Amino acid sequence: MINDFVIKIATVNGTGSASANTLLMKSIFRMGVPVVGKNFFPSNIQGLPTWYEIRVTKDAYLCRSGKVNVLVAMNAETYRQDLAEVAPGGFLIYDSTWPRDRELQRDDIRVLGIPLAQMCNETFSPARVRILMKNICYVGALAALLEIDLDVIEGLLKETFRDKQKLIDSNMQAVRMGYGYAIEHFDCPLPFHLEPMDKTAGHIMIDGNTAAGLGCVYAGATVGAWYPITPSTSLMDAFNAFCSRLRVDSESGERNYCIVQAEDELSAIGMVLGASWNGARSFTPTSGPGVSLMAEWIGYGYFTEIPAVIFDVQRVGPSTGMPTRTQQCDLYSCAYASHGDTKHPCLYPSDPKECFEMAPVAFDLAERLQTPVFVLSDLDIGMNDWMVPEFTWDETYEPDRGKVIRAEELEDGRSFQRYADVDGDGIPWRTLPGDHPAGSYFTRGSGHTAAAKYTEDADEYRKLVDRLARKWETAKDWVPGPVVDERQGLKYAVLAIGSSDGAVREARDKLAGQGVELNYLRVRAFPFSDEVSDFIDRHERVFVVEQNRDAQLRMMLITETGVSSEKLVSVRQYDGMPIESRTVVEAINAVIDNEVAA
Amino acid sequence: MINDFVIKIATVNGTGSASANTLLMKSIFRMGVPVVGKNFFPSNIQGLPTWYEIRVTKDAYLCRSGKVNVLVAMNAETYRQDLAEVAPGGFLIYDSTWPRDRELQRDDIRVLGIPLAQMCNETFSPARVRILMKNICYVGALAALLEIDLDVIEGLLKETFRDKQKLIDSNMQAVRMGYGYAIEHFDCPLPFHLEPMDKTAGHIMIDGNTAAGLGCVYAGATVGAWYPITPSTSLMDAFNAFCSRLRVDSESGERNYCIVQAEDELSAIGMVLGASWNGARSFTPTSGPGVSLMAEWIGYGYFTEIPAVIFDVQRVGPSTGMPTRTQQCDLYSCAYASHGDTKHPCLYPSDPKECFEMAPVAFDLAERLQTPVFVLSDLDIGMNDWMVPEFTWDETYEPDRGKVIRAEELEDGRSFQRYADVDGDGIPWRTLPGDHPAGSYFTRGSGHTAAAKYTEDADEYRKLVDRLARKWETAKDWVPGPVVDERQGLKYAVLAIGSSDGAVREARDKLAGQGVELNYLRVRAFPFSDEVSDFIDRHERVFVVEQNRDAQLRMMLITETGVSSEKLVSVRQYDGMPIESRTVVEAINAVIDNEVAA
Amino acid sequence: MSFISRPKVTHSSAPRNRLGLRKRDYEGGMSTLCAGCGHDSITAAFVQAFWELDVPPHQVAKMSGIGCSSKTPAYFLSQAHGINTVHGRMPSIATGANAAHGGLSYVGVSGDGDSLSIGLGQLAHAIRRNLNMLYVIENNGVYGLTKGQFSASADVGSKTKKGEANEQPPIDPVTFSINLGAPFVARSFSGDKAQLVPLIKAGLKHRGFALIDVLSPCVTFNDHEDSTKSYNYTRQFYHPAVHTDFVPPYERIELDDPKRDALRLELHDGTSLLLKEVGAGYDPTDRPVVLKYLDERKQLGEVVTGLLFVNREKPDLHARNGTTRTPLRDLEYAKLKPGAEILDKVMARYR
Amino acid sequence: MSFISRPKVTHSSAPRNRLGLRKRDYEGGMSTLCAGCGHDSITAAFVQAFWELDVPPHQVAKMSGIGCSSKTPAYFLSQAHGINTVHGRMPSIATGANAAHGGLSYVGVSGDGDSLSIGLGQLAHAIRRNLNMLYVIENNGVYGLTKGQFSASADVGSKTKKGEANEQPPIDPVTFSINLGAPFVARSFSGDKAQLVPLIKAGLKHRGFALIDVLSPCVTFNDHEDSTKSYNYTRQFYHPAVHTDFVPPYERIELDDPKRDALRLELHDGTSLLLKEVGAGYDPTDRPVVLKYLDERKQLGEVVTGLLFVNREKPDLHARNGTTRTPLRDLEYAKLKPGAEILDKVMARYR
Ligand SMILES: Cc1ncc(C[n+]2csc(CCOP(=O)(O)OP(=O)(O)O)c2C)c(N)n1
Ligand SMILES: Cc1ncc(C[n+]2csc(CCOP(=O)(O)OP(=O)(O)O)c2C)c(N)n1
Ligand code: SF4
Ligand code: SF4
Ligand SMILES: [Mg+2]
Ligand SMILES: [Mg+2]
Repeated sequence: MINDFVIKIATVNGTGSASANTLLMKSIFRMGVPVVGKNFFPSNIQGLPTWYEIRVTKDAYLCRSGKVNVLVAMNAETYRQDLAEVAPGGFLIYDSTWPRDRELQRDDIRVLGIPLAQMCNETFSPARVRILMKNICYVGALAALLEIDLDVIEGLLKETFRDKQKLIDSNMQAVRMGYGYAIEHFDCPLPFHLEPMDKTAGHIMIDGNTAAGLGCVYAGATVGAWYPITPSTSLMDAFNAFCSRLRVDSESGERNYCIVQAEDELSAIGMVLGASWNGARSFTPTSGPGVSLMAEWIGYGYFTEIPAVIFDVQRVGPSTGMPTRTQQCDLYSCAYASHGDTKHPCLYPSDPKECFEMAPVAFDLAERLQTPVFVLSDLDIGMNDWMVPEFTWDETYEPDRGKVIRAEELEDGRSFQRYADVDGDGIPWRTLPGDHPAGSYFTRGSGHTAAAKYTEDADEYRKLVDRLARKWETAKDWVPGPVVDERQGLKYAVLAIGSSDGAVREARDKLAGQGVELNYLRVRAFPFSDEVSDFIDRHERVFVVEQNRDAQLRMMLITETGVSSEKLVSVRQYDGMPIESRTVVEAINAVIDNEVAA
Repeated sequence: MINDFVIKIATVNGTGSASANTLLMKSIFRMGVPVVGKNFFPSNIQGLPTWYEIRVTKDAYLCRSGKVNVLVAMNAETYRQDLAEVAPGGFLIYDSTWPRDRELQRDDIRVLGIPLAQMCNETFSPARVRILMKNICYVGALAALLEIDLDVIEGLLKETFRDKQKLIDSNMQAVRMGYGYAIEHFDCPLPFHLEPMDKTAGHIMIDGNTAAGLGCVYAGATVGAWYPITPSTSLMDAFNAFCSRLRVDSESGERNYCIVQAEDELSAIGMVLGASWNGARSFTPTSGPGVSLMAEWIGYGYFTEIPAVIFDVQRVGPSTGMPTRTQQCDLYSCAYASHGDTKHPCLYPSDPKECFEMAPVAFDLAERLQTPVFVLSDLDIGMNDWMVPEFTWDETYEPDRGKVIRAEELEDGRSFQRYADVDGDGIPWRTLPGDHPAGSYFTRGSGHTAAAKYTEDADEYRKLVDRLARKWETAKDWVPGPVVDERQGLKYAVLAIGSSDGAVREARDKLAGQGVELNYLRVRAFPFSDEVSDFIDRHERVFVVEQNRDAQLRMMLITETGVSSEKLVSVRQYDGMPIESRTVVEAINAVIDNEVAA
Repeated sequence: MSFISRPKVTHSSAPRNRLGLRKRDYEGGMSTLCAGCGHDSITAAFVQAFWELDVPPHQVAKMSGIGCSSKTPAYFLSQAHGINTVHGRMPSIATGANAAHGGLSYVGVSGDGDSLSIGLGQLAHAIRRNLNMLYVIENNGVYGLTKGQFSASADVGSKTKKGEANEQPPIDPVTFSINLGAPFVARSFSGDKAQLVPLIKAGLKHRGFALIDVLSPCVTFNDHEDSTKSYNYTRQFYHPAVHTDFVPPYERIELDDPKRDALRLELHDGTSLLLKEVGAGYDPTDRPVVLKYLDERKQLGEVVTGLLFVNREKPDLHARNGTTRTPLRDLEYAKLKPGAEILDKVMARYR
Repeated sequence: MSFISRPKVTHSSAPRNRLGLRKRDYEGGMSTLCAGCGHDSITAAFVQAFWELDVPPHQVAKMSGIGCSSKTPAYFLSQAHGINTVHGRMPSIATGANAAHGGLSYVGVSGDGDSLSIGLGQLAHAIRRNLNMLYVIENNGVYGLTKGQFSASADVGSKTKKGEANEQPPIDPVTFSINLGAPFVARSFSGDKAQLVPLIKAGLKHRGFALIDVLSPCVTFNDHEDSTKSYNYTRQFYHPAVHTDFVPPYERIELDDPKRDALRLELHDGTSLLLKEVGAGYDPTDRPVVLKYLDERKQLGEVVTGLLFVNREKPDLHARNGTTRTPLRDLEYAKLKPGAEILDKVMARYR
């Protein structure tokens, strides 16, 4: 129970609880104790139930635990449901300013009332501040109940408010008020509480969208085009914020970047392709509905061979689905986007650190392969703060802009055919508009020859698409390989993707505890390299863990690697909540028990 | 060589040769001799090379033969290429008004010059008529060379021009001019020539788009929305033409239909969904790029459970591709259109007759399943005239509008929940706007409960998408089953789709001639019914014949039926020309020879 | 159709309309918008207008796109079918629905993002087709639901909460739709129920496309001093050029003191519109003059409201199509199928 | 950049421009359009205008959508990069290309289908962003490439070859784009090279979005008597309100007999436009008056041509963004990467 429990805060959105919850989570993190923070918020702006869940995990797991031990019930509307969610032996804290219904009681947990509103109303004004301080006040109470270091809290407040001493003071006043009340009225600490550790050194708490936005800055992206859509919006917000600090000429005040808010996603991806055609590193963040709208353009990019980087921060589909819930449901729609024979490289980051690191990889791939490349993050990675190792930067990195012939070489007489496969890898050379008359060519989504001339000739067409297939083979060697954790001789393995990683890791530990050992491979890219099929071949049974209904990853593995479908057992959670280790453990146990029984 | 050869006419588009070529083909057909007509035209309006190929096939094959025996070279620009295409022993006819280059000769064929332009210039005026008559004139010459019945030609002209006797006369004059010249100057008939047969009785020559348009009229469709795109445009043209004759109230002159030319494909499919939501049978014809643009809406239709019928007349992709060439390349983009977990029933007609017959099937399925349904035709089926049995109509047909509760039942107090699975087949009941207050509900692409209320609840969501998966299982039983031709004990089989049927049929005959017998299954719908997987299971090796680069049908078979990928050998032609039997024969022989050798 | 839900409690004292329905029979689900959101006022105006017009609720079809504004059809007329479409594409659903059944009352609710960014093309073409519907844009200059980015109607100089200033000129739905030939174009303000309710009624009765641009402040993201769509700004620069009073034929309201310069516009269904305060000679039927006037006022920074343009002569979608009177969706199959005999005749052409 | 292809044959007698290039150096591939297609005349006007303007061909980027009209960029300036995009979405490619490199000369060619149907939204938003480009609509009232369906610019009463009459009001790209704030809007006729070439030159030189609506008859599908976009119709109702002569600064053309009522407009780059025949007091800078005038003329069935609206004060995309002068695509990585040290500082916030 020490450093291993879950706190959940039930509030109403628009009441300012988000900053209080971050303060709470960050305080624990600063005490050296690993945390997982998950925000469950509605698809509206104000007035609806919202929850924030903090898992305190001394073992540094990255997923939800599936249990709640301490619940702060600030929302009368969801009180009944919140009460029901506390695990036996847990605690529920509520605002006792208003009495709770007698019926809403449980014998197997302890309910602690704190008159948060009353205290804040007596202490603060105006109304807006009272509402905000109520949140800070429960942080103070939790500090007492869980033994959070008040100095850490104060330090964080100072960082937030900098020299606004008044704000720091009033916030600390609220913290102390909650703290004092708890100390006075309850047995502090609770059995669930904290002890300082040193397991967060060298780590940060960051969300994937911020990380990806930062990654785009480091990748040298200069043109960003987008249309707002949850949960991808904060990616461009981050890029914008970082650029306004890191990409403005200190002397002239001029911007070394250009962000265009498009009128929709069709336009956003068109802008990205236009900018890339013209030689800039360009990208767009979006989510499922945006990918659907981009389908025609994606096929255009594939066929005309224009680079593009598209971040799909996945949310629950189909259609509008649940915009504020998470899923890994666009594997198919990204990999095979657009009509006709099309396939697109996809990267699958598993956490914010990979979002950062895969940004330059995505741009390099897009420019080297001259094709649109997807980065498939999801709401869980993109919008939640994850504990990850600090990002570092390799100063020797230079963007690989791929095969571009610039003016000087053309002037020197280097010959150029836009779509000729001179190197045998399926990838032609390109030139940039405005550079040189000898570099001119005509880009078109219709049939074209190696010299970029219009054609309807059957042979020319076949040559063209066969070369594109060759390029796909090249891509297999260039995309990031899987992450493999394997011991010889095990017959079972798990294969997972993206944010399902955390649940798999904890599940493997749990299963190992039961004596069931499994090897593990996490795919990081499509097309799948041979390593992936070889890994599957080496095992009798492979559990494919993913967060969608239709087992899309499993289907892709079967069709693209030729592995036998019988070998691949699907493990899925697709209800919009980030996958828990329990889902994985139970599914694997069910199969294994069955096999043993059989 | 009698009743078994290929005539190819090389002209320039916009010169009126199309009607001459149809006259030619139809004349042969009227003589009781089966024909295959294929038009190869450019993606422009006037002045570029265009070819029309007529296969005279006593065995009534439905595909191209791959050889040209008689070539009418009316286009100086492509003369060299046309000359090269004639099979040894064949004939080339050209307009000797202008002498041909000496170099352009071949010893192994015979070249016949006819001064078409000169004769027409001397006989007709003004210029426009001369150009048109030149075409009719070569029909006359061919009539002599191939022994086409002049009375049949005259009969056809009479049908076309009805009481415009002058036109009939001048056309017949041109026919006779060509006829006379040929009789006078050449040994008529050529070794390749016609003899009347009786193999076309009970058959018609019709293109698939006309057939599908007619099918929509018979299916009771009332609202059509579209955006023009080759090669689907003539489908709506046909629906429009048939409706203006068959769907206008004879008394009031009012229309019992409404066709809306949309501003793009996103709008066209939106209109279809709007009309279907409101209870009308509604459809849209389009091609690949349109399907890509419709992706977001398709997922909406899937998730909100609104019927829709989409005809995808496939053309060569990706992107703009080759708009006037054929392919079966949208299998994936239709079946899995849209982000998130989505799947859509697809029908695969193999010829115009099935286009007609599958139209009502598609509407019935869409309304019974309450989901968008695709009909995947292609340019070859849609725009070429095919010889097929005459269409018949079962007068007992009544549209199956699916589970709709109308006003009377609601007034009688029948309870209603829009998304409740009361029948266990995954399909809920729906009501129509304007009918009754008790039927009101709110349609949304976001998460919804059985009562159609907004939800973000994990359990409610899972229940919803699990029901949709159940509906998919129901669909398996309802879609048209495969067409199977099977003898027990054969180890090889062919599995094909849509317009690849013709090539497979001829290939099977050829292979049987070599002593290689193969069973045959043609899939007619997705999802695949168990019959399909059972058929595959019964064979050692199954050749999957399709017209796209990526073996999309094969991939779908593997993922959706769980059959072993090793069993399925891919046979593909994807260069934009309709698949030939040779492609199939050679691919199968290669594998079989190999297996025998091994 | 005659299926009108009868009030269950007959002794209630709340006023009833000619159908015997109370205002609450025109209400919908609970709003989930922010407290004080302008959109909620428009919802209330809808309830009032439909109630006053004695419209049977189930004969209305409510449609919207995606956004805070687009959620509101769920908050009125719960006895009517409603449809939340995808973002920006409601006009195409409206077109198809209209084609299937010309006899319902179609009301579309959209936002400035939904209609002027992603949805601009569809809006323009719905106008061009002159769909018979009322289309209301709840205009706040921002994307409320995605947290306050500028929309295409944000005025130059507006600032977001984060402090970024908009430098792109706004698209004005009023002049935009007049340009495209919309036959009924009005503007109002969510806070001005007295003006808004009659405009909604007039728009509902108008046969053809009626567009009302309603300024509707977003209290969360666009109601601070720097915003030109805030309550304060709107109130200050609010310039009602024309007031309308809708007059149903069976209950002709005689104004107590009819103004001399009042102008009565006859509508298609025999009802009429009364324009007030046209003193300055404002004639909403004279297009060139209207265009000039609106452009001049705009350059002066004024927000002209009221019924700004009317053209009664435009045929709607069905009039142009010559569609039969029975809703297409209700035509019996017997009326639709040509039958086997006709098919045989059709075949003749292809033999 | 200075890479200009030098003419290979120096003894040719064809006239050369200041770069030493002949007109044929500005030509492109063979047209595959129908003989007599209006679009081909516009292609010729492009060649003439670029040649006269002494533009290095490779410093131009040609863009189009899909359609007969959209094929034409392949028929001029073969020494420039060109891009056929997807149908109706060229403006977004133009926006991205412009963002990546503000220094090229962007010329977009589109059709009425490409721009006013599927592409209306993108066109509107490119106007709103005031992209620095010349955008030419080759307007024939039909979808030529798909065989003659009506486009959104078909006039009421036009008939197709098949005899169907259009009953929907046309969208007029001129008033549409003025309404959306386009700073340079003109109309011409493919057959009037004398007017068209100077307009193209002026549009190219204008800093910001320049739109020219060029009536360009489709001889195959829309040049019969019933069509309002036919040569005959156009010639008959052709009403050139304003003529422009483009005057580059280094070669100021003095008119032999300068008219008294000529109006000279100063452009951004120091060059100027000379408006002729403004006798009737036509001032293309006075928006409200322009809007009224155009609407009146339209109601009279007249096709007003010439430079119809100009506003020189609008900042373009890059001016609003404050982009650095070096094209973004040419910025060295050293200028773009913050480096490891900065990253460490950034990390501090997340510790
Ligand atoms: C295809 C697609 N792109 C983006 C979004 C995200 N999105 C939801 S609402 C909205 C903007 C809504 O703005 P507006 O119409 O003005 O409504 P408001 O919330 O301001 O009332 C956006 C961009 C979406 N739902 N679908
Ligand atoms: C997404 C998509 N839909 C439809 C088409 C088919 N299409 C090609 S060109 C065209 C219309 C062209 O009309 P316009 O722009 O006026 O050009 P014109 O041929 O008249 O010059 C259409 C509908 C397409 N290429 N892509
Ligand atoms: S965010 Fe703005 S528009 Fe949305 S509900 Fe809140 S106040 Fe209304
Ligand atoms: S069809 Fe019309 S627009 Fe197209 S090339 Fe021919 S004349 Fe020109
Ligand atoms: Mg808004
Ligand atoms: Mg056109």
